[in-house]
Amino acid sequence: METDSVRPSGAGTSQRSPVIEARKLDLTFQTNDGAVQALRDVNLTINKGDFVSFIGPSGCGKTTFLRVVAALEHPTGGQITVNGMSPDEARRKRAYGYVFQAAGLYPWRTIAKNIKLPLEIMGYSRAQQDEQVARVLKLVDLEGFGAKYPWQLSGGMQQRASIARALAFDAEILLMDEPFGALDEIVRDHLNEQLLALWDRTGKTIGFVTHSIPEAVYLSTKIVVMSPRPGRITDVIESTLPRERPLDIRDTPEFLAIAHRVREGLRAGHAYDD
Amino acid sequence: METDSVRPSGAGTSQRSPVIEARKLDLTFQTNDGAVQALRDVNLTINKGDFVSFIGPSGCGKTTFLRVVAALEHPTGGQITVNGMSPDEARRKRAYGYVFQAAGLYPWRTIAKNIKLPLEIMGYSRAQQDEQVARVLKLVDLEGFGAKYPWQLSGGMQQRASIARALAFDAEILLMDEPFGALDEIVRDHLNEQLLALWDRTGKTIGFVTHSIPEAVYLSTKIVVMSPRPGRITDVIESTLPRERPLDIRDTPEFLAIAHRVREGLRAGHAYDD
Amino acid sequence: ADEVTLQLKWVTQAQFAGYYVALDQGFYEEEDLDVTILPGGPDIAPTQVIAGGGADVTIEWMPAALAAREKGLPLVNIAQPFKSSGMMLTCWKDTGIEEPMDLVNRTLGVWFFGNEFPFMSWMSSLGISTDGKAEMGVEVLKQGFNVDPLLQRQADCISTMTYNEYWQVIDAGVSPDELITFKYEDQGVATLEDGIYVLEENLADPEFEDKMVRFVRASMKGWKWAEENPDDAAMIVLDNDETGAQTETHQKRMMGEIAKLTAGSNGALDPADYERTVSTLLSGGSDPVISQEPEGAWTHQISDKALN
Amino acid sequence: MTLLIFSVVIWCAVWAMNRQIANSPDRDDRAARIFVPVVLGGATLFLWEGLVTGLGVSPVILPAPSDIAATFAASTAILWEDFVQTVLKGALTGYVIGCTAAFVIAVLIDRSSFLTRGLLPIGNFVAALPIVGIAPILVSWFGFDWQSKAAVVVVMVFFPMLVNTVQGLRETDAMQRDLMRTYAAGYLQTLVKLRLPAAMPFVFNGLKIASTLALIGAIVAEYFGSPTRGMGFRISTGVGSLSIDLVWAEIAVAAIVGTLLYGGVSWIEKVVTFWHPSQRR
Amino acid sequence: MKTAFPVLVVLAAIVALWYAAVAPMNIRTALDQAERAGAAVEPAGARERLEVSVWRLMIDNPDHVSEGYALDRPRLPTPVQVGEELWKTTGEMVLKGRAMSKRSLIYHASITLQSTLWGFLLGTTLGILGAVAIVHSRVMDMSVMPWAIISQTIPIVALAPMIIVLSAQLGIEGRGVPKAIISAYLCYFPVLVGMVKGLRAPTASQLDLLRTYNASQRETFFKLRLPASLPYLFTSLKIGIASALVGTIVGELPTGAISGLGARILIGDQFGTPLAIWAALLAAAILAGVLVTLLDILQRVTLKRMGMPT
Ligand SMILES: Nc1ncnc2c1ncn2[C@@H]1O[C@H](COP(=O)(O)OP(=O)(O)OP(=O)(O)O)[C@@H](O)[C@H]1O
Ligand SMILES: Nc1ncnc2c1ncn2[C@@H]1O[C@H](COP(=O)(O)OP(=O)(O)OP(=O)(O)O)[C@@H](O)[C@H]1O
Ligand SMILES: Cc1ncc(C[n+]2csc(CCO)c2C)c(N)n1
Ligand SMILES: [Mg+2]
Ligand SMILES: [Mg+2]
Repeated sequence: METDSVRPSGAGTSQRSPVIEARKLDLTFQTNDGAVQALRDVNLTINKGDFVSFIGPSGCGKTTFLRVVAALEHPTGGQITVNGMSPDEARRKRAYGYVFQAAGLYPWRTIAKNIKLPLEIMGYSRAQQDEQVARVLKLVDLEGFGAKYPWQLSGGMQQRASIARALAFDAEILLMDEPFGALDEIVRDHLNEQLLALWDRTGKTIGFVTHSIPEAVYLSTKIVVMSPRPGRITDVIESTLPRERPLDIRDTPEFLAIAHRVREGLRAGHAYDD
Repeated sequence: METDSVRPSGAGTSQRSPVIEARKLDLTFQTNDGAVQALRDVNLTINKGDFVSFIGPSGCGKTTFLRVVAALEHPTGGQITVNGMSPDEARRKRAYGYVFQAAGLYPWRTIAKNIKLPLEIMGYSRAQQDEQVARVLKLVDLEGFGAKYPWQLSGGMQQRASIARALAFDAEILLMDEPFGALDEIVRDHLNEQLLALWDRTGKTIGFVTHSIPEAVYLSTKIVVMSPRPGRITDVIESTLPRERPLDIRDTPEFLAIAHRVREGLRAGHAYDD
Repeated sequence: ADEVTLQLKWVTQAQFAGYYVALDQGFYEEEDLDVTILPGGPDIAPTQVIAGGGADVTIEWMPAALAAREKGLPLVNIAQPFKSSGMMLTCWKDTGIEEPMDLVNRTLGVWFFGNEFPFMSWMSSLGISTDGKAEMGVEVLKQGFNVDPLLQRQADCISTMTYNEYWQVIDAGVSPDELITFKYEDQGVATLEDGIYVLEENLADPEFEDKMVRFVRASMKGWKWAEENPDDAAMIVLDNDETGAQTETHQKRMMGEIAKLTAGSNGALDPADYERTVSTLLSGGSDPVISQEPEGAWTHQISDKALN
Repeated sequence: MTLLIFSVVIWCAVWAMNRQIANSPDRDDRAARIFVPVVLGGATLFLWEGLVTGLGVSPVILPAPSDIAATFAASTAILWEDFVQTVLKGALTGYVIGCTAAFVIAVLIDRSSFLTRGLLPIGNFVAALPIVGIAPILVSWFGFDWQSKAAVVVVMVFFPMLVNTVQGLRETDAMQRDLMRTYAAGYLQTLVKLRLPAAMPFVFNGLKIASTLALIGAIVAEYFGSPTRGMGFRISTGVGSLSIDLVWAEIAVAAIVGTLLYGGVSWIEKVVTFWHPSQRR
Repeated sequence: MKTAFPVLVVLAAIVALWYAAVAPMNIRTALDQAERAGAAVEPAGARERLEVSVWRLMIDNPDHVSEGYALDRPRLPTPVQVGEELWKTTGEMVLKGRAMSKRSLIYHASITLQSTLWGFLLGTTLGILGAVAIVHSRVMDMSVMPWAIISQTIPIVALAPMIIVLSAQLGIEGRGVPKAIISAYLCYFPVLVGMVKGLRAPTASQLDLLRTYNASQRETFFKLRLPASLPYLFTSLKIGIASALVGTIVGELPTGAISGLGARILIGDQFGTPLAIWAALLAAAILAGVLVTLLDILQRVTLKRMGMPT
């Protein structure tokens, strides 16, 4: 872990170097009953050490954008660079830790072995592997469950295991797609705190998809509000909250103001006339 | 629809007739590596027209309790009656509308045909079927999607279709297991309002599982807080909120007080020492 | 020793006693031959095996050999241990069949796989069609490998060999009086059965020729021995039966019947028998087995050297 | 010899072309999916031609495709007669009876878990019984004509179909069944509205397996006794009289018919189980 | 052993049905024999009886029904007769110390088993390699898969003689190799189809995960595709070994029918000893049962060690 990495200074983001730059990004899926435009004219800069949340109605292209960043999907128009390279080059440099919307643990591996999977592929030594597994299991409160198989865990625990898997190796960019969806509020709060601490400690760049407005506001330095059909960015909100964020920051007027702006942006993407 | 049914009067619930009565309910699953006690000593009375939310950490037995009510699971101890009958008798009288945790639509039927499924089984006429389908599709904002197949819809739309399916026929008791889990806040708010209106209009008895504290407080006349290992009820909170609930009731001190009490009850069920 | 591979027409049984005796009694060894005997079976066409180089020499019936020759596989008869034909048609007496013309309008079981030619010739000589029951027609079934069709009366008559299937019918409890048999030999349509065949092109090779001379000599010695010691010969066959399913009684009886068929042959082909076979086959009605007189289908080149 | 070299070259060229097509964006086209295997088949036939003529293989061992095609064209009357006897009478009758019986019995025994647990393992044994052992027995029971062939086919297709259908009927997930329970749906309603639709992918799997078995069963059964027509009859006697080209013509008929049958079943499967993930792209 | 009892009950029912069927199946033969032995039979004459149904014959000749249970050449032998024949050719041979004699079914089963195992080995290897190629290469998928299906519509019995002749021409000695080839021909297909399904079982998201790690094809194969395919592999191996056995027995007819269960069946047919056929058939079924059960145990052990619920 690069615990000794340069710690990003303050909440201002503009002076730091851009990690992800999307320019006029378009992505159209060809399906048998016509084309689906999942992303249109998406422009976004994410700087090193940013914590960027994506929020928007179901089907607005959040997952798709994350997948484009990770080179799992190829844009049909526009440009995107990651650290100045193409996403695919960055992928080959193993820049990404990705937490998928569904846990996606391999059922034939124990929790510990699931977490070791990326470490084996990236050639960590046995000792390093064990060390990392122990560390991340503790991080997500799953100590003692390493030897269990995924189906022996509840849905929430599985989701935490998949988060642990993404944190086990030292990816520069962490992409998380609704990681806390199936968790109850208390566990969610707890993991939010842990994630913030980790981000603060390591200075990783994080892309985070969520449906929860308070979660987005609490975690992010930048909130991207999207709207569907076709998927595009309708608002980008730079957070004015301090880097140090106790849970009760959620009751401050500043927090509520940002949340309000996000909610308005979100509402604009919906058709309800109330 | 029994739109002309007796409209329950006011928020006091004690004077109305009990629909579901559980006494000393126990349920133990026998698994190959030992018994799992999913419910222990559960006592609960739900009156006609109650809107009861169940909240509690993952694995505390919420789903199990709902399943016992619907006679999908049989208690290993204690008693439960529904309208004075056994749950199984009530099931045969078609008393239940059940929304499962996952959408569970039949992939070989279109959305409209999925919604018609219970209607076909219960012997509605063609004309009635079409009428009901149109009504509930509108209710969940899926007009125009009736002819699509489930896999052609996003996850959130599928969940709404499964809600529509449960609302299409006139069940006296509605059991809903995290129905709004995969929806974003705006859609969720919207559906919360719709659900409240429906409940108000029809006087149905509703059992509702959720992970969201505000949702539980906003919707319910009664909030049941559960805690795991073994699953039991730790708190039952009678809501003092009025029956008429605009969305902004969520900012009133009364609302926040109830939410606080729920959060405290929930926190007690977790092991975090923060 | 020189290696020789012999492909039999059918499974190990006393029908091939001479070769097994020659092997067992060391007659091949005396001629400095190392002989491998490959049993046949359903679906094994000896002609195809020899064409594919799977055997040097094969035991085949002349109709099949001549048919193969016309198909472009130049088989040559180099010796003919069997003088007479053992094939016959066996019928239930209670069906009222008494003479060949009574076969009309009946269901008959026939062996195919190249063994149907004598039957077809016979029917055409009688002027009976084989396209189904009719005033001048018979219904032909492709008979399997056993005599069940007769026993269960699915057919009025079936093909049998004097030395094999006929006795199975008897063994099933049927008394000979219940049956009536038509030997092809008696009907004047007999064709030559088990003969020794090789590929024509090989005969030009003196080394091969020499090998065959020794092979025929030893084989005929084996046949002599078998005729003189039928019971011992049957036991030798039994010892060589790897399926372990043959019975002693059956093989001893078969050996006795086989001896009647080999009697009268010293191993050399009698050209008169050949002519008779060819003319029978050529008269095969609308669909004759062979369409023209074969040439060079037999030779005394080997038997002359081997037997004199 | 030049033909041999030429055919090898052609074959390699076709392979290279297929590679191109397979990696092109049109690869999922219906036309491409048919074109690629067909030209490969054509090239392989040509290679066969080259090998047989180039190496001088005797036609009584392996005839050249051109000879087979000539025989095929010259013997259409015989081939048609055999097709009617073996395919239409023997195989199809047996296929329909066997699959229908297996399907009906599967639905019936499915109500009793005792019967299913008892019958399925035995079904696996019966499926492993060699037809060459069953065929002579059935021929002696049902006679020489197509009835015995149909009986052999029934025995062959019955258990694969039964096992697949039973498995398919159990394929509904717990939630789908629970939903029916909350509606207090009856057995028949659950069967028609839930379990049969859910079983269809498995039922079709069984039908596809059975379609390849049916033809083989009918042909093999003819080895153990038959009238003087039928594909199995012609093949078995053809080998004996060295009419190998006719044998191959019959094999070609079997392959074509088998492929059409399989393709037909697959096509119906596509229509019926359009909703299954394996049918979506 | 939750299945043992139902299986036994179903077996018992089958045996009972079988017993009941013996009487009508054998009544004609029994009456023919009785008549030859001088008994009065109604109606007299085998030809006349052909016109009468078996049920009528049983009613009219109740004394002779039992004789159908003790025929030498029954159309349908009784289970006891088959059992006795099986015992005579197996257990009794063992007791006499001649388990490996040519008259022992144990010997013949071992011959068949050998070819089956070779064919199985060859077939599964081909099937698995083919599946790997098909999953990794689109050309293979598009051009080979349809032909694999077509190959199974070709009656193997028609090819068998040519396989033998061709392998002889290629200088392959003995009949074991062609037998194994025929056996492999039947065996490879279920394995291929099952493995293609299995190797494609990983979901898009499971594959995406490895893409984010930039895992190589090799790593993807060993860490994802292979483990995900194992349940499919075992299922198809079980079908495959049964097919290999059937293939060997089919191959034993045209390969000289010298030894092996197939040869026993053929010789039993040719020499009119139905009991030998039935005994060989039963032996084949038992052999198949043993092989499938062994694979089943292997499957349970492996999947358990992999932590999969079975
Ligand atoms: N493989 C695909 N083929 C065709 N259309 C697709 C595909 N993947 C996504 N889409 C479409 O692209 C749009 C964006 O999908 P995406 O998954 O990015 O939404 P999302 O914002 O992540 O939604 P959710 O909140 O439900 O996860 C949707 O309309 C979806 O139907
Ligand atoms: N079929 C079953 N067999 C064995 N144990 C079970 C079974 N169903 C549930 N359990 C156990 O019973 C307990 C209660 O499960 P239940 O599904 O009711 O939880 P829940 O409160 O609905 O959780 P969640 O919020 O994750 O849906 C859990 O510990 C679970 O592991
Ligand atoms: C498929 C087939 N059917 C019949 C025969 C007939 N046959 C040829 S030699 C012989 C000896 C008699 O015991 C017999 C019966 C065969 N060879 N192949
Ligand atoms: Mg998404
Ligand atoms: Mg639950």
